[in-house]
Amino acid sequence: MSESTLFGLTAALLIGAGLYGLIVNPQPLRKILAFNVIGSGVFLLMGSIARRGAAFGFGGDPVPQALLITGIVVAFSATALAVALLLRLFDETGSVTLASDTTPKAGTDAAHK
Amino acid sequence: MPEALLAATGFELAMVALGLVRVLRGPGDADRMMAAQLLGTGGIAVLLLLGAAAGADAVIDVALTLALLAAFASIAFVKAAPGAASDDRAATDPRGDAG
Amino acid sequence: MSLALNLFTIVAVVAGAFFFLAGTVGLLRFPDTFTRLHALTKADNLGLGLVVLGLLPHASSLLVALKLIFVWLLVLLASAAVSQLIARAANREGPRA
Amino acid sequence: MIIALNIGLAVLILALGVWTIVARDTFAAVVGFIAYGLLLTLIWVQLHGIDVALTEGAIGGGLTGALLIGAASRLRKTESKARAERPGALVRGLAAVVASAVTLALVICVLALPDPAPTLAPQVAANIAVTEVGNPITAVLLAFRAVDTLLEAIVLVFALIGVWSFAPDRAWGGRPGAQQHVDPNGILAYVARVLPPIGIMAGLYIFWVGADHPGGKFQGATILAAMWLLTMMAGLTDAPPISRTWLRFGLVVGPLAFIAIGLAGAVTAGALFAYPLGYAKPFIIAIELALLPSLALILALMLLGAPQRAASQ
Repeated sequence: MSESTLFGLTAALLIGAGLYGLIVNPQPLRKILAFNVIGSGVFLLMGSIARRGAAFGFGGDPVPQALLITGIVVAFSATALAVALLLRLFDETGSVTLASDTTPKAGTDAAHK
Repeated sequence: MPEALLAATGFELAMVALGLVRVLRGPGDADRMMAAQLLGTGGIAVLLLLGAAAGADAVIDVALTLALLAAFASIAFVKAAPGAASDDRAATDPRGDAG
Repeated sequence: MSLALNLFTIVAVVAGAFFFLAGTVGLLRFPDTFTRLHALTKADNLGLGLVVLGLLPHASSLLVALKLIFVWLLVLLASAAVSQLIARAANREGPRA
Repeated sequence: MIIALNIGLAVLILALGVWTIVARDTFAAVVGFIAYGLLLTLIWVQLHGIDVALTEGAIGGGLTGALLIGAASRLRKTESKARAERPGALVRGLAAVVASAVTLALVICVLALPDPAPTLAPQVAANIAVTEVGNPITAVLLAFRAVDTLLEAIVLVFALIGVWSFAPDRAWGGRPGAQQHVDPNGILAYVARVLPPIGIMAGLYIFWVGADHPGGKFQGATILAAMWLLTMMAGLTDAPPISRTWLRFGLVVGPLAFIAIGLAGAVTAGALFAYPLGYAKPFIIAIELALLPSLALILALMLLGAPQRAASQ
């Protein structure tokens, strides 16, 4: 098995694990972590596909590799934004629960939270 | 020669994997952070060996980056740990100077 | 000459691997936070130092060799500082078994 | 031998990924995620993406780790309450089914990938000489797909504005992060004095070699940002109030220079984001030089978060 297939399959499993965590973990910070696991799985899948495109002395297709670099930086900025939102929610309410979203009134609240 | 280096890489990687058990077991935050620090150093060793086995000099730059940022997460941990604000007193405290 | 250098590399890398083993065993088996920290920082940096030493003869240029040494010095600085800071944090938290 | 090594890496990263999801303690999960970033860096090296490995090592292990550790420590009190909200067995079972289905679909896709794989490598190899840079990734980022890179820089600026917008009214325009009280003769202050000069040199080096070897502005800027943050965490410098003009200028100088050179291409080279023949490399370096301080400022300020103190404090 080539390393691109091996890590491609690894990526598929990581995406699955991250998706499960995103749905099941009630804490927002854990959801952010799970989302990062999904994200890195997607990156890894793209990287393994890039590796298959190795040619002309390049170790992999440089176009997806370059896009991966921008992707990793943007993923960090999205994580920072989510964490900032979460910390503000904590400062404001003293809790970070998402549970109140199930009641109708708080549900409308959630839209601008 | 590359085969021997790859064998050493595999061994280091196994050590890194064993060190992970400490991340899982804890029990304190400091223990987990410590294990992450060991992983950082072990990871740098793995990188250097991999780079030497493959003859890729650019891998050393990756190791350099990791070495520069190795302390970063740990310092963030120390600053964020409860009671971190009392750090300036800890230095004059005889207990704090013991190290 | 090349054989002697290869032998040197293997000896140094294996010695480095031994110190990594020692550090890992210490991290896993020592009874409390501070002893674990001790095992980790001593063995670990010696381990990386020996690996770097072993790889030096195979560096393709002087710059690469200097970078290898530089990586080790950076890790030494970082882990010396961090281990002290972690020990202080553990001191506040109280050592755990 | 190398296959066994790769399988070991795959098994380890899967174990860490699962640990990040299932760990009881959030802090433990975050430390697991830092180790996960380290392994991912090793895997990128194995996939021959040294540029990607550099980025992942700098951002995934360093900055994201510090960000999440800070957040996990602050939110620790909320944990036991949130744990009680764990969904029931039905939801968990459904989630497992959905996640397994997605994984299965992806596995089938991975195994069914076309052979030989489609690749843009020939086009890059054919045209890289025109750009005069030696690193194909840099050629893609700043010549062939320059619009993507520009939009990414703009996304980063917007994300920072988003982070800032979470500031309470009284702190608007003020300093982000808490004030640091650190012993000026302590070990942390010592590291923060010794490491940054070395780190700035290394960051500029990584930035500079990016034209011909793995490296570049993103990786260099991350290291520079980390060094600046280090001096702040050690209390040697304070975070600047976000209303400062120099700061705002520094944030946008990179994207603005990028747009200006891109528009100039319409006049001098006949197309947006095209470079006049023979002058590609100077323009590429000019854009990278302008982006470097912007990216470093943005990354550092994003990690610091929303302003918390009024500017006068």
